[in-house]
Amino acid sequence: MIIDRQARIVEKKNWGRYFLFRLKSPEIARSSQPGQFLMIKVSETTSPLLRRPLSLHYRSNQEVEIFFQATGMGTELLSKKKAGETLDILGPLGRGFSLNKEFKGKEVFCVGGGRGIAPLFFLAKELQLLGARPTIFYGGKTSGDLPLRSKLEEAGLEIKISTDDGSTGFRGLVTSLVENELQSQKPAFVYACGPEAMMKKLSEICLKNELSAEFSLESIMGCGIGACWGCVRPFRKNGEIHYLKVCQDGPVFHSREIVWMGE
Amino acid sequence: MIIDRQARIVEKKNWGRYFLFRLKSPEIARSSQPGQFLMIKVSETTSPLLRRPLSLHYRSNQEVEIFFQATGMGTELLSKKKAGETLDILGPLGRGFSLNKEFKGKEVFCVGGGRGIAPLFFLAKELQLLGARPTIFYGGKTSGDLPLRSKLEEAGLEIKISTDDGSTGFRGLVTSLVENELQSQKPAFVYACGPEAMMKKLSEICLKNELSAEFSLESIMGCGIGACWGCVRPFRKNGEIHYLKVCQDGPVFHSREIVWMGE
Amino acid sequence: MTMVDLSVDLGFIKLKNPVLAASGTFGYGLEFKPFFNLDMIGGFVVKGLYFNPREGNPPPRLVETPSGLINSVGLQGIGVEAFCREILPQLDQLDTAIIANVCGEEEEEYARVAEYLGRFKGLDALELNISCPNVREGGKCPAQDAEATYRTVRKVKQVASLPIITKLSPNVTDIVSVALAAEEAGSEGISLVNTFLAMAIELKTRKPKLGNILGGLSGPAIKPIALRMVWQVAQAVKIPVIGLGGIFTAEDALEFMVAGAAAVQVGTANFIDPEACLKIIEGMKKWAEENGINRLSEITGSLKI
Amino acid sequence: MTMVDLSVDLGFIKLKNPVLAASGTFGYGLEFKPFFNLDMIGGFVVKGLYFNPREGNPPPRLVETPSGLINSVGLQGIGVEAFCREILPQLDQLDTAIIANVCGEEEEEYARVAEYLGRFKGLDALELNISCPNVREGGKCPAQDAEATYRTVRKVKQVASLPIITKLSPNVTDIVSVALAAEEAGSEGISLVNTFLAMAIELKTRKPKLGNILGGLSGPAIKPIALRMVWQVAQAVKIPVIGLGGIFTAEDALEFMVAGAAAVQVGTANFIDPEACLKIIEGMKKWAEENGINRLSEITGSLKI
Ligand SMILES: Cc1cc2nc3c(=O)[nH]c(=O)nc-3n(C[C@H](O)[C@H](O)[C@H](O)COP(=O)(O)OP(=O)(O)OC[C@H]3O[C@@H](n4cnc5c(N)ncnc54)[C@H](O)[C@@H]3O)c2cc1C
Ligand SMILES: Cc1cc2nc3c(=O)[nH]c(=O)nc-3n(C[C@H](O)[C@H](O)[C@H](O)COP(=O)(O)OP(=O)(O)OC[C@H]3O[C@@H](n4cnc5c(N)ncnc54)[C@H](O)[C@@H]3O)c2cc1C
Ligand SMILES: Cc1cc2nc3c(=O)[nH]c(=O)nc-3n(C[C@H](O)[C@H](O)[C@H](O)COP(=O)(O)O)c2cc1C
Ligand SMILES: Cc1cc2nc3c(=O)[nH]c(=O)nc-3n(C[C@H](O)[C@H](O)[C@H](O)COP(=O)(O)O)c2cc1C
Ligand code: FES
Ligand code: FES
Repeated sequence: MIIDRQARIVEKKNWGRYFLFRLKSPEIARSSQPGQFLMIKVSETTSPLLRRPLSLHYRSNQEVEIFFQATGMGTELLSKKKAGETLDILGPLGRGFSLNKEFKGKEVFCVGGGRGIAPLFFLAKELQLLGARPTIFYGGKTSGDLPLRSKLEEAGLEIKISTDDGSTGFRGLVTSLVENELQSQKPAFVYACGPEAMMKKLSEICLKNELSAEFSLESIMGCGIGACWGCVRPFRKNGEIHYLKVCQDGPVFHSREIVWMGE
Repeated sequence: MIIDRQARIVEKKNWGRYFLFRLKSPEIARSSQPGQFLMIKVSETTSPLLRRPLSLHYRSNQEVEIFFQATGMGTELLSKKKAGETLDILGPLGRGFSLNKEFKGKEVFCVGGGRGIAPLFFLAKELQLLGARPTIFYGGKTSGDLPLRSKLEEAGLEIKISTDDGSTGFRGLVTSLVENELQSQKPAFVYACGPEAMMKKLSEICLKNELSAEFSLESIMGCGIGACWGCVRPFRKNGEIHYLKVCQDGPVFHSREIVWMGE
Repeated sequence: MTMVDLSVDLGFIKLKNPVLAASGTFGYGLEFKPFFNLDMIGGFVVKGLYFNPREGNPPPRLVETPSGLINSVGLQGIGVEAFCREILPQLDQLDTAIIANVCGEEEEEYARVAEYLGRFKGLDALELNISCPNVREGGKCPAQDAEATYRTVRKVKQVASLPIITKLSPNVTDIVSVALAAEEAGSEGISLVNTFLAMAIELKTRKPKLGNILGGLSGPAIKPIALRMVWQVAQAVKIPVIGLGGIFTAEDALEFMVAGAAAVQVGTANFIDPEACLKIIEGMKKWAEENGINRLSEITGSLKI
Repeated sequence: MTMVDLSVDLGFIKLKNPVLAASGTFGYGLEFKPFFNLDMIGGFVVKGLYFNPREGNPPPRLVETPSGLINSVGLQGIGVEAFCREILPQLDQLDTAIIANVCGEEEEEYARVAEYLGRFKGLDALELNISCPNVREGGKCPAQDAEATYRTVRKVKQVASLPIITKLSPNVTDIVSVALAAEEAGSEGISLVNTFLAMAIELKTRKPKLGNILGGLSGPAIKPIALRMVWQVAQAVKIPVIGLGGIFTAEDALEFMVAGAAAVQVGTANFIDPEACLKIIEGMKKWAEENGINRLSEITGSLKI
């Protein structure tokens, strides 16, 4: 875990409510794994008080990328930062996606809804390095919610698009798109990140199709480093239900452990 | 009193810790008097909570100017705003300097210490319009504290400079410079704004030399509009001491009313 | 879209909408005339009134804190006679609820002030300020004790011709017991909270930042505590509860109503934005429209546990 | 420039500097090892310990508020046996003060936990957490009552071999009377404040934002109230006072000392900056140097009234 108080914003991109920052932070870049996240200071004052958790969207040798949606005061303030300014970031944090060498040559699905696409780019690139064949399912409400489409395509990734309103790609939920695809092929593994309802539905589909899956979960985080016990959710462990820390035991969990909200 | 929520920063200048903003705000510009002030929102969050009082440094037909020193969190945040962004400002507020038609053709002194110069530019320009002959005494700790020197000179104002360390102009306190000047001429009136200690000393000098004077005072302000009773200071009124509101009864007061701190 | 009914019936007073400006933060009301038509808001509570004029506490009287404000104004004011002579006739022109904030050094004075105010027309209710931390030694006040609260309210009820809202202090172990005492003594309503007893120190001089040493904390910082107290009190009493403490937005105000407040007061927010009350009302109306709520008062106490 | 002496002698324990990390905000200490050498800080108070392991309260457990944080963690933890077996031996390696935070459902349990902890080496003191608002119905706790405080401290004193610091609740009318009760019962020190009972509502769903409905407010928002209470208590008791509540900077910490605290604790700040304690110590040292203070402990209680 490294605190980089001077991570410079090297590049900033913006599409509507979505933002991508490329940050210079060699040490954090070096030790990052897909599925891990950063805690980012968004204000110099005491309001908003807490850092904000954002997934690692990508890392290169010297740099890390974050991709986020401005939804509330914190991400709003963050989105106003300009290239050249610096951020105070803490990371890499948490347990990321498991990268199994046996996936080599095999098909794997990466399913992302909205801003949930953030960790999947880094993941898919690593899966490619491993020799696996990732397909990214990228769903959004409408075509404006798919800003990373061309970036994914340019990276030579196999992608399938859905929008709720059909403005582009498959019309319907990204989970339906996955179900369709499952008619023709079964992947070796499923990774996902997105809204709770989407992931819950996907986990049911995986269960029915006897697919192993990992999900990156969200939770309100006080510290991100396992010190506050604030981020817990219930999980199944050895037949019992326990509260585990999303920041430390996750944010990525295996589908069979997860107790979905409203269950 | 006008709330202009979209006063655009037309120009921003910066010298070390000192800043000058020119703001487009036609309505406020129209109704402003020298010595009046604005209440400026410095944050979109609740920290810092209160608006900050800043004097009107100048106004033209469509625009107003503020000149300030970044001293704490609020002015620090304000100083980071960029040209093109907008401010939420409230004003013009308070009772400004009295502009007496009888000063026509007469010498008047305007004495400013540090950021206290802020309201004196507007004042001196209005005095010129009235046909008075203002001399600005502009004092600072060192030459870096006199950023408005050339602006005042270019405006054709008579100015006298002092620095505590003698790095430019008279070496010593601006009040000593005034005392020196009083050897050769007595003004019809003295106006001043600056640190409490400077103004207190000046008021003693005025008393000794039987000069009428007005001072612009500072006080922590909750509202700036007379609603909170938070900004009061003690003043002499009809032989009694009463708490008056700096924001409404001032910020400009006649020297004979003022009870100086530590008196 | 049908018009949303924003009106609130407190039993002893009808408000055109549930937003009142809080005492001490809205002057005598007239200070806000330059900003908007005062008839637009539900009403306002004027600055605290003692019988005689008061100079208040020595300055400095304000300290800004993280998301909060400490004040030690100490109820500087013109006294009840000047108020009734000079201010009240002007307020009587307004078509909005006017509430006087009644103060006292001891129980006797509360009754005297309340009785005097009852002789004039223009007021709709009295708010008993038994909770100001800025007057007595160490910030103590009657609202910190259920019995003292009962006695004070009782005494005022005996002479008051106007309905009474008792304003509670948050500086207590058990807010519910004080609220129940006020109700039992005949108070027609309860408002809460007043400010939290607080302090700030200037490190450089090692002196208190306030001339009065202690002051009262208000603003967004206190909202989560105030909301909790309003919820607890609203469940316990039958009389209407007016909630306040750090309300800055329409969402804040609506949360207090969901917690059980029949109406709300807006305090410190008026300093930062003189149009705060107006904006909050507009925001509440918009929210009701968007959520298909025809009568805003329906949401009072609708918290789902 | 001479070296500033940062050490503090609390009588029952010597600290190398006056900055402790507060219970529940520093895990079991080990969580912060990746960030700095734990020997650099004055010490830390580990997460609250009940006798048995506890699952804590249902999520969501955190709400961010203006300059504050509400938590309803509810003392999830591994229990005293696992703590002494798995954690304590690791903490014993450290050259800094280690304080255990003792919890209990009733008086008996406090005593059991305290007695058990006394059997192991590695601890320097016990902090009696009689002030957690996150466990009992309605947020009630022993520290809200002087008598219950006296009884609990007394009972623990009878079995404890380690010095006792009693941690007070701010949710009281009269903090001084509770502090005096703890002192009279034999507590060697007092720490204050724990969190303020608070609440937040999600407007969209009209549900409480916390799974436990109520929680405890901490952070800069509460600092002005905590500072006032520390000042009041420090004037009244003879035992050393440890001050906390919203300390985020060296200036904050120094203000608590000027108000009368012999040492301070840093809580919520650790979440935002894992190096917060360290930075605060550095800042205090720098301030002392700049102000020609040779022994930092001199400033305790130096407020000029
Ligand atoms: C491990 C992890 C990784 C994440 N990665 C990304 C990402 O790569 N891109 C992205 O756009 N978003 C991501 N999120 C969600 C992101 O953290 C929230 O959108 C953000 O915290 C909202 O803050 P705000 O101030 O804008 O909203 P507000 O609603 O004002 O926030 C108020 C509080 O709630 C918390 N909060 C609100 N929504 C969420 C949420 N959905 N999850 C967690 N905390 C929340 C905030 O952190 C804050 O403490 C991630 C969340 C987690 C836990
Ligand atoms: C009528 C009036 C006109 C002013 N005009 C100017 C001007 O033209 N240029 C300029 O540079 N400064 C001016 N000042 C002073 C300016 O308002 C303060 O420097 C500023 O408020 C400090 O805020 P801060 O957040 O940077 O400092 P902080 O110390 O962080 O502020 C904390 C709180 O104290 C208040 N405060 C701190 N110092 C002062 C002070 N000296 N006077 C009043 N309130 C203070 C702040 O408003 C805030 O509420 C004026 C003050 C008043 C009352
Ligand atoms: C400057 C100031 C003066 C106040 N004066 C009074 C008063 O005269 N009477 C009273 O009952 N409350 C007074 N209050 C308390 C407010 O009415 C209100 O209860 C408190 O500020 C909490 O609400 P807020 O957070 O919305 O400000 C005052 C508050 C402030 C900030
Ligand atoms: C998440 C969290 C957990 C806490 N757990 C405990 C605890 O186990 N025992 C305890 O005595 N205090 C606990 N506290 C209270 C803190 O120790 C401290 O008293 C309080 O947060 C005020 O200080 P602060 O504003 O610096 O955080 C906890 C606070 C937080 C925020
Ligand atoms: S966020 Fe603090 S323990 Fe997970
Ligand atoms: S600043 Fe509020 S009355 Fe003057």
